[in-house]
Parts: sequence; structure tokens; C-alpha cells
Amino acid sequence: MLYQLEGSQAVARAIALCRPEVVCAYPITPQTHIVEGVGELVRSGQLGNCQYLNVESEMAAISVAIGSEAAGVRSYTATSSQGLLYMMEAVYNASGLELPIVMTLGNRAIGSPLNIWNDHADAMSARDAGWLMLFAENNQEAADLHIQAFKIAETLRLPVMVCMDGFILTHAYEKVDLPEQSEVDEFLPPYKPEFSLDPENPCAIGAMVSPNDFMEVRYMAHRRQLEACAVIDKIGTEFSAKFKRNTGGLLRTYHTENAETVVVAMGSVLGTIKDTVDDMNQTNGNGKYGVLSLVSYRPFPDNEIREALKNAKRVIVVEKAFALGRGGILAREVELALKGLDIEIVTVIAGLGGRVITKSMLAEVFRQPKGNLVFLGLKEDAIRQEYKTVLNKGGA
Amino acid sequence: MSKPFATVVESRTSLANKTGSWRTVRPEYVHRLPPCNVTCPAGENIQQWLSLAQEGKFFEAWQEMVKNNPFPATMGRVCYHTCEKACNRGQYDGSVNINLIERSIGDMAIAKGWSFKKSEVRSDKKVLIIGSGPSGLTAAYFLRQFGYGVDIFESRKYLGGMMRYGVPKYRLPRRVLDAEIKRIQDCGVNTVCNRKVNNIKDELSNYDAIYLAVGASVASSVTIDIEPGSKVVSAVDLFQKIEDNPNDLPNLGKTVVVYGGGNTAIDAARTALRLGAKDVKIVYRRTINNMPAHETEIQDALSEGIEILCLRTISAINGNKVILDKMDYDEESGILSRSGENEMIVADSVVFAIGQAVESSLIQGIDGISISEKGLISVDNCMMTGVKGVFAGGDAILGKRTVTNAIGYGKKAAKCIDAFLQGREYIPNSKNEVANFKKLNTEYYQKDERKEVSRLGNLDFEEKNVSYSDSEVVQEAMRCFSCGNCFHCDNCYSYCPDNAIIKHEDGTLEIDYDYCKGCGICASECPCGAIKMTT
Amino acid sequence: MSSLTMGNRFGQHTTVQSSCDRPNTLTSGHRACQGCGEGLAARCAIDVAYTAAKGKIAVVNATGCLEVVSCAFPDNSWNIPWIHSLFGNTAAVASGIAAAFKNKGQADVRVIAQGGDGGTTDIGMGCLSGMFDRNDDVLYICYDNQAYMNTGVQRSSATPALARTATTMPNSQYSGSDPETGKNVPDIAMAHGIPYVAVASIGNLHDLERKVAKAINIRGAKYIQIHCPCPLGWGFPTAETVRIARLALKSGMYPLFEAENGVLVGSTPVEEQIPVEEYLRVQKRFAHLFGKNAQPENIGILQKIANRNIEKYRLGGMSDE
Amino acid sequence: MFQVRIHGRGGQGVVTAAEMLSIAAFLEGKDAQAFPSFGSERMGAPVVAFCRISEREIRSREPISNPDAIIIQDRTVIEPACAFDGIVDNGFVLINSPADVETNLSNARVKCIGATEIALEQVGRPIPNAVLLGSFAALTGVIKIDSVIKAINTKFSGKIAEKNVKAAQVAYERTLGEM
Repeated sequence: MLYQLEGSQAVARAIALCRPEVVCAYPITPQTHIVEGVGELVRSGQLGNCQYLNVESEMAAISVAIGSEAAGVRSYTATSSQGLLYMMEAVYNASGLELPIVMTLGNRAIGSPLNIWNDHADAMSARDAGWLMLFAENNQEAADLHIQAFKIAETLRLPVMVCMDGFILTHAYEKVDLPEQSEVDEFLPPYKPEFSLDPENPCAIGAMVSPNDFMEVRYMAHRRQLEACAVIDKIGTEFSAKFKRNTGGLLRTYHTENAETVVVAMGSVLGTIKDTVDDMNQTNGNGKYGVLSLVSYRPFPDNEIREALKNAKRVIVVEKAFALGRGGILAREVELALKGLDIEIVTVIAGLGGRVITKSMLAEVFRQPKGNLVFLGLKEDAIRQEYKTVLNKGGA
Repeated sequence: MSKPFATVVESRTSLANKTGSWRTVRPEYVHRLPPCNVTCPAGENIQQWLSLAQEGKFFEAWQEMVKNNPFPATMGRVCYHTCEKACNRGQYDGSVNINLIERSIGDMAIAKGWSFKKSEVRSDKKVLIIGSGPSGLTAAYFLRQFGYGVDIFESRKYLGGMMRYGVPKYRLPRRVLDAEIKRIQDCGVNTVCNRKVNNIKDELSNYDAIYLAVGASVASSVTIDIEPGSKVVSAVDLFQKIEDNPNDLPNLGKTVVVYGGGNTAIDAARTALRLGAKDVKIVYRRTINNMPAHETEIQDALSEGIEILCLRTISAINGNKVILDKMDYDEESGILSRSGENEMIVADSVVFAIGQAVESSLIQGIDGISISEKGLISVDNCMMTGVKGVFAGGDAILGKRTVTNAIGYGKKAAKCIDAFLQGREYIPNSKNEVANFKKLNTEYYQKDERKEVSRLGNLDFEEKNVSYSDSEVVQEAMRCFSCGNCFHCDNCYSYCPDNAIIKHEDGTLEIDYDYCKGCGICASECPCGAIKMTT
Repeated sequence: MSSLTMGNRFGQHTTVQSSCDRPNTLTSGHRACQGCGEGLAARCAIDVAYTAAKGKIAVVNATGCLEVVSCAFPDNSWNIPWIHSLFGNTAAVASGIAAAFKNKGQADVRVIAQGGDGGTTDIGMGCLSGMFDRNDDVLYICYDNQAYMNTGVQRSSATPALARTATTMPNSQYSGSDPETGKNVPDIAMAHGIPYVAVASIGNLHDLERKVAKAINIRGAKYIQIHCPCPLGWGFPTAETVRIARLALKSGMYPLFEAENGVLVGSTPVEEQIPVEEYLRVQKRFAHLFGKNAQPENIGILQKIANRNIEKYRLGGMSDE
Repeated sequence: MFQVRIHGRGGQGVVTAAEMLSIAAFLEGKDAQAFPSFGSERMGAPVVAFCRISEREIRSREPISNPDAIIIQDRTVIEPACAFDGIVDNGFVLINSPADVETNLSNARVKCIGATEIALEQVGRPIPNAVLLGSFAALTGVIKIDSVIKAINTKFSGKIAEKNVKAAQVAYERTLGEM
């Protein structure tokens, strides 16, 4: 059914539809409304049979979830930015223990300097923590991805992080179509753990592993990540078939059939990019520009990306985080996926710390990127003040 | 998908990791000798019967007692309980009242008419025992258990030796003594009283072995000039008169002097009181702590008003005047010398209790049997005299003369004779390490005062009934530390950090050396020192 | 024969540890040092909990000695549902488990969080306080061996005054852990007003069993701190572990008491208090207070601490209420 | 695409105004998107919120730089927030003010209304957001007053909802009257 909801509330209701049994709430802008929303649904009885815990820190939030998941019940929590870093020890622990926790990451910049606005630095910090990471383009996908995430997680026995841009999505009111409880119940079966803390057949979870076996454990984790691509795709397709909308899955293409330039990005900026590309294709009339929306960042769908971009001449990767002193992160991975193909890769770093991204700025850099590492909307004069000369190693 | 590899592990797989290899020392359950058993002259396994008493199994406790000593009730009266002195609990909150428990159970046996197990062993060999004192009767009891035919020849009117003629009735009632003697007779021991053996030569041919249990019943003579007509008697004769004709008790008059420092002197003095004497003094040449008498005996005498004059020797007795020489005693060197002074005290009669000698007339002229300079029959460590098949024991070979010692030697003699008759050599069993106080961990014993019962009666020949009740027996027995031997307190089993001690269904404990790391906590926390760390 | 031993053949006042069919939740093959106090404490506490909870328990174990020695693949010496939490989040993981079982309608499964003093009083304090605040239905057991033993005896906030550790090494100007520092976690727990707080010791297993069984049957947050002497860390022979625990009790250095809803309700009296020296002298970690340059005034400080404990927790008996 | 920018101060319900506006549009079957200025809305600090209304799916996330309509909930922010920047030609400007305000805008359709006064009168609280939406409906015709009323009822309930609905109707009637 259609609703006009704040993104966070849409996610909260989607979470409720997935019948979590333990929800851990700790406030951190910008995801706070999500856990507030779920709290409301529990208090009002709309989400029954659910323990809602107000914990004392993000470390506690994920830890409670680890405990409850290990005890065999579907568990959920949410965090952002600094919170993700504070719980990082447990984030690795959860994937190591193969606990299929679902956590929302309201993407927000990492301090210092302190910044509460949107970018993807927090997600990038956890990219090798062994969690699956899915990015939502808009609030409809944010809601849908959570429903898919529980199924993906519990199928693969791997935790899933659903990333949605802080403020831009979490605080935006939009139309969202939320499925009925019965529909979700059909799509997402109850959680049946293969191992848990069960007094009937006791086992020890989280043994110390010596050099003798540690590599095998890590290799098997690697294999499961590779298997994840197929599962995410399958479940995405399953979801689209049932709910008649194309959300989730690994990635989506937009006018890439005969595009010379394809823009790759993750998250809410894709909306602005699509508008920009539409305008540019109309003005010079030959559909030169296409867009690739990347949903699954981990596992990174190399083959699917290569397939989608192989005919492009230039790939412009717009990303909201970057490796200091190095350049793009997503761009490097895309470049790896396109190894051997004669395709120019341009990295556009944009929207750091909530910096505004307008269609005109995008149009300008899509038409004529200056160099292969562009800092979109960088205030040149401010930089010149600091440095007598601008470092031009890739500097715009 | 099965369980995650390595990160999730089934229960108890650590049992594959045998940590026993960590050990440098290993705990072992041992049987250490409880101090009480060590000191018991009759070789009783006191701890064992105390343990049975704890369980209220009085009959089994009695059976355990009589495995080594057929006279528990008598022991309860006359034994000087060296076991209690040695009891480790003495260094904690008071030793276990072993003597009174033994007495109480001995009395139960008499009251309930418990009898000895009939032994099935039969042998056609016969043994003659000369003398029916504690050592003779005990030897007879054991030899019957070994299946031999036994004859006892007793020169006196009644059986019992020193138990009857050396211990007054108020300490050892005759109904008790007679009951315990009768029990031995009922085993098939043939006893003949008023049967004096002049010389064992006559009997050598009739028996396969002879046991000289003649004791030391001859009063030692003394070189004091005694004016004729002075009333002087030896303690041994006094006791025999009282015993043999109870209705015609001798009259020693109002003031009596007893000369001597041993238990016999004390008995003589207390008997004098009971014969009507009002003022009884004991004269003894050394100091009170040198007195050979047991301190409980000395206490009993003093509490009955008997006076002890120390550092005095009697130099002369003229009628009712007794001339005493005062003595000087040098503590370090132990040399006793006359001080030159003397004093005179008045006594209606004087009783001499200065020791007893062995009646050796019956072994005169037999080569191979020799008498030591102390007048004791000399025997080898198998208690055999120079003559094959002729053994000797009890007071006749002992310096330290107590009923309990005599019983101990009676048992040993029986074993030696048995070995001799079987043609093998008697080998005493080896002795384990002693469980001294240092080896215990007394933290686990609840403080619990020893239950005292006063033994003093009024000045008559009746014994005050002073046994424990059944529940008192159990309660006092419970105070036993069970030194050196496991009493199943489960401490070791409970304190082992590695679950490396197995407790079987029947409560027995076993160390699992696959896993025991040898830390030693079980040994430290064992209250009674029943675990030893060995390399 | 007496009532202070763990069991006796007459079946009177027997304990869990002394029964034939005790659960042995932590069994043989674990890698704890010889004479490990924590190993013993854990065996007893979890056996009692298992029994009191009729076999329905789940245990969360902080990183630390107990975890490392008891569950290193392929050797797991536990026989219960057990999960290794991180060093600082044990109480939170336990809260999650309790919430899960509550939601599955299995609140009869009793959840236990356990860790060493480091994992509890220092790094885990945040999550612990959170668990207390929510009054989650969890029993937290802290095995207090008074330092970070797993990493080599470094000082923790539970390390007693003047004790030597790898990070409080005495020298001529410095005599061990600063007496002005340290945390009293039982008091902190009481300050949260949680239903039950207790201090126990392997020097008194009867008392330990009673307290754990009592805690299992209480709903809400419970905290039990168990004194576990450590032969390696404190420097004494492996056979002396329990004896030293007893000396700590008899000297007043480690008061045993119970509190309900933040109020002291009972304590184990110290019959005849022994001088604190008797407890200190047998441990190498206090060796610097004795010997040629002995430090009587420092021993005095420890004696004051002991005396204050006796007074504060009424170890002279609760009679003067 | 009709883009609205709402200016005011933290605590005056500026964000709620944008949200209600988007709900109203949604109730009329349109696509709508509302989002705050993503600042940390401290009480009293200048705040801005945005709302886009369209017949087609709204994808772009860029802020609104050329609004078709501007609502000023607190006229004291006009100057510091450069509230009128980028307004389209012949755009609407609705200002919460009992008296007319000089905007020196050449070709904007400016309307002033004492929204706070109406709110105090009808609701008893100086929160002008619902009132201004009522006036906005009349001024722009982009949304109907009934949708505004329904939107108010999704955001508030009971007495508060009733009074705000009443206040919005008063503002709607008055503005319509002055058109």
C-alpha cells in the first residue's frame, strides 16, 4: 500500500514487517528516527513478539544483536558514521560468527572534523569486515532492501548492512509502497538457525582458532562472499517478481545500451545523475550518456559490472568517499572489473560531508572532466589560500 | 550447510587433550598410619572401628576391635589410652575420647551377649599356655582362631592374672572381666586353675608349643630393716587376699603408707581407702613427674585425698613408726642421693608396691632359657626362648607392664607360635608413613569440644557407670579426623580444577591420570592427609 | 568428619560439586594453569547454575584466561551453550541472549555472562552498567584474579593496593599498585540498585554454591564477584590456591557479603581476624613489602583496608543492625 | 515540477510544514518529496525546508535553488537567510506577517498573512505552519484545502488537529477573499 513517509519511517515499517524478535536501539544522527520508529511500532503493539532494548552505546547495540542472533532469533539494529566505528570490533565478530544480523547504516561522514551530513566514508571503513553491503538509491529501495536483506542474510548465514544516505534519504518524505504483512511472510520465512545457543544440544560458538586452522576459516568466508552474488541476484529477482518493482539485486543499468559515457554511482545521488543524464541526452539528442546504479557493493559484482560497461568509452565513477592520498575507492574497484578493456576511467569525488551536488555541476563534469580525479564543487580559492600552489597530481 | 568450520565447536572435545602430560608430581591416595593406631600397644585399628561407630554399626565396630583385642570392655577401664595422647585432634580442640568409646562398645557386647566368630580352621596341634593373665588369655584366643587346641594352666584360684589380682574392682568390675574371659573360654579354650607348673620339662612332650605367660607376680624384696611385728604387706599379696576371699577383707588400720610410684602403688593406696583407711600416704623416692604411674591415676588418687610424699625413701619401719630418708634429685644428671636428713611418720601398716619380679622357678635348669639381669625371660624377635617351641611374653618379658601391652604381646605370641607350628617365619607387616598433624588441613573440621565424663565414684569398690549413650558414641566418634585415610569427604573431587578425579557410584574416588596436571590442590585440601604428592 | 567438607558419606548437606552426577559443565582437557583458581571457580559456579536452572543455561564468556583455556579449536571443554563475546561487550551480548529467550517464551533459560576482573571492571564496565540499568535478566559472574592474567599479569582496577604486577613493578621509590586507586565493583553494582549483588570466594565453596543458586532463581540483573587466587600471577605454589583464598577471607582483605536492591543484607563473619601479613607474606606479588627493606608502614595501609572492610561490610556479624 | 522553499526558525514547525505539504500533494495522487535543510535544528536558529510536487516520479536530490514558491514562517529570517534568492519569475511569496512587507521583488506574487496571530487565536499556540498551508492552497491552487486538512490530520490528532484545521480554513478563506 502507498504511503507518504519519511525514509526512516518507511524503513522502520519494513523492518517491522520482517518480524524481528530483538531490536537494539541507540541514537545517532541520522539513523535515529529508524530505531525510534521501530520502538513506536513495538510500544503500540503493531510489532508484537519483539524485545526492544535501549542500549548504552553502539558497541552494546551490535553486541546485543550478536547475543540474540546467536540465541537463534532474528535481530536488527541501526547505526551511522562514528557509531559504526565504535562498534567495529563487534562488526568483524558478527561476520566471523556467521550471524545473519541485518543492520541499517545511515551513511554519514566520519570525523574528525565532526560532520553529521551524508557521505560514504563510514561504509567504506567496513568494506572488508565480511558483511554484505547493499546501497539504496531511494526510500522505496531502502524499504525493499531490508526485506531482501533478512532473506539474503539468513540464506547465506552472513550479516547484511543496508546503506541509505543520511538525511537525503533518512529524512526525506517520499511516496513508498509497503507490502502487506502476509506478502512479506510468504517472501521471508521464519528464521531457522543451523546452530545456536540451545540447551537441548549445547555447542561452543566463537572458539579461538590457532594458526593451524585460521586460514581455512578465512578461505571459507571468502567462498561464501563469492556465492553471495548469485544469492543476492536471485532474491532480487524473486522480490521483483512478487512485488512488481525492480529494487535490490546486484545493480541496474539506465540507457547504457549504446552510451559512450556511463556514470557509475551508489546511493541517492543516482536520482540527480539520472535527471542530469536525461537532460544531456535530450539536448544533444544521441543518448550518449548512461547510468549504472550499483546496489551490491559487497560482494562486488565484477562480472556484471564488466558486462554492463564493456561497450562504454568512458566510465565516470561518482563516489562520496575516497582514499586520502590515493583517490577513488569504488573507481579503483570498477577499474579492476574492466581490466583489459580500453575504457577511460574518471573518478569524481562528490558530496563529501553533505556538500551539495547539483545537476549543473554534474553536467559540466560529465561533458568535460578535467583530469581523471575530480573533486566536484571544490572551492579552488580556499585551497589556493592554504597551498600556494595546488598539488596537481590529479588535482582538478 | 553444517556448523561453521572451527568457529563453532561441539561440546567436550577437549577430552582429546590429555593434560596428564603436564605433571611433574602426581597425587596418590595413600593409607597413612593414624597416630592412635601407631601408639596402641594392642595394635588395634582404632580409626577403623571409630569409622564404623560413626555409622552406628556398633556390632561391626566391636568385631573390628576384637580382631586385635578380645578385651574392649576391660580396655575401657584399665587402658592408659596412649592413643588419645597421640590423637591429632589433641592439637586442635581436644583429642577423641577413644577409651570411653571402646568401653561403651565393649559394655554393649557384654550386655547383648555378642560372641566371637567361630573359626573353621582345624589343626591337630596343641599348645600349652602357662598363666591366664591378659597376654596368656589373648594368646589363647588367637591360637583358637588359628585352630589349635589350647590348654591354660593357672596357678591361682581364678583366671585373669594381673587383671584380677593387679587391678582393683572399683576400676575393673569383675562381672566385666569374667564376661570377657568367659567369651574366650567359650571358643573352646581349656582352662585349669590352681594348677601350678613346677617345671615345663614335664610338659614339653605333651604339647607342640608352650607359651610362658607367667607375668611378673612376685613382689620384689626390699632391703629395709623392719622390726618384727610391724604390719607390712606387699600390694600383690594384699590384692590376692581381697580377691580370693572377698568376705574377709583385711584391715590395714587408719593410717597407711604405700611405698612405690607405679600404678600398683596408686591402686594399693586407693584400695586402702576403701578398706577403711582414713589417712593414706604414698612415699616415692623421686619427683612426682618421674612417677611411672599414669597421670590420670595420680590425679584420681590426689582427688581422693591421698597424699604423695616425694623424694623420700623408707630406711626403717619400727612398729607404726616409719623412718624416711629425704633425697636430693639432680634434674640434669638424674642422679638421686640421700640428703642426709630424715623424718618419721606414723602408719598402722605399710604396703610395698615397688615392683614385681617374674616367677622363674618353672624354667630353672632348662638350658636355652635365660633370665636377663632385670629378671626377664629373654626371647628372640619371634618371642621364642632358647628352647624350640617354648615362647614367652607379657610382663615376663616386658619392662613396660600394662594390661594393654600384655594383650599386644599375647597376640604377637600367638602369631609367632602359629608361624612356628606352620614351619614358616613370622614376618610383621610393614608400617606405613604416619599421618602427623602437619599433614592435615584442619580448616574443614568444625570445632567441637571433646565430651568428658567424670570417672570418680565414691570410696567403695563399686564402679560408677560412666559409659556413653549410643548417640554419644556416634557423636564422639564423629570427632575422629580419620588421619591418613580417606573418609569420603569429597573435597578432592570437588576442588580439582580439572575434573580429574572420578567419583564412582559407591563413593570411591580415583584419580584420572589422563587429565590430572599434578597441581596438588587435592592434597592440600584433603582434611586428613590421605593424598600424597609423589614424584 | 564435619560439616565444612564439600560432601560426606552420610549424605548430609552435600553440595553440587560433591555429587556423583554433577554436570561437569567445564570438563577435563582445558588448558588452565596447574592450580588455576579461576578454572575451579568457573567449574563450581557454572555447575551450580546448570543444576539450579535444571540444565537450561546459556553462557557468554568475555575474552580472557577462562575463554582462551576453555575453548580453543578443536578443544572445547564446555558442555553447555557457550559463546565467546569480545573483551568489552560481554554483558551486552548476554542482554541480547536474554531478550531472545524471553521472546521465544523460554525465559526459563538462565543467561550467564562471565569474565575476568579486567573484562568486567575496566573494558566491560560500560556494557555492564548498561545491563544493570536495563535490569536485564542476566547473572554476571566476575572471576576476580585481580589483574590481566591472560596477557601476563598487568594491573587492572581490581588489583589490590601495593600489589606487584607487570605494570606496577616495585622499585626503591615505588611499592606496587597505588593504594589511592582501584574500583569497588560490587559497590558500583549495588549503586545500580539491581536485585542481587554478592561477593564469593573459592575459599568458601559452600557459600559460593549457595549464592549462585540463589542468583539463578532471581529475575533481573545479578552480579556475583568470585575471588580466584592465581598461582602464576600472584606467585605461590599451585597447591596453595584454595588455602590462600581462605587467608584472604580470614584477614578481611576480601569481604564476603550479599546485597539486595542495593542494600547490604548479609555477610560472612570473620571469626578470628588474622593479621593481613599472614595473607600477604605467602604471595610473591607482595614480596617487596617484606625482606631486608621491609615496608611496615605499607603493610599498615593494607591492614587498615582489611579492618575497614570488616567494619564496612559488618564482617564482625550483622547483629549490630 | 512545482518547488517550494519554506523559511523559518527551529521549533516553528518549518520541517513539518514541508512534510504536510508533501502529504497533501500525495493525497491528490501526485508525486511529492519533502526534505529539511539537514541542519541540526536548534531552537530559534534559521531553518529551511523544501518540498517538490510533480506529476512524475521525483528522482533528483539536489536542493531547490529556483523555487516556484517561498513560504516565510518568520519574517526576521528573510534578510539573514537571503530567503528570496533564486525565486522564479512570477513566483509566489507567502509571508507570515499581519502587515504588508516590502520585498522589493519585481515580479513575484507576494501575499502576507498574520498566520501566527490566527494560530494564537484558533490553536492557542504560536505555530503558524498549518495556517500558512491553508493560505498557500488559496494563493497557489497547487493543492486543495481538503488535502491540507487531511494532511494536518495525519500529522496531528484530537483537539490540536481540529484547531489547526480550523486555523487553516480561516487562512484559506481570508487569502481567497483577498485574491
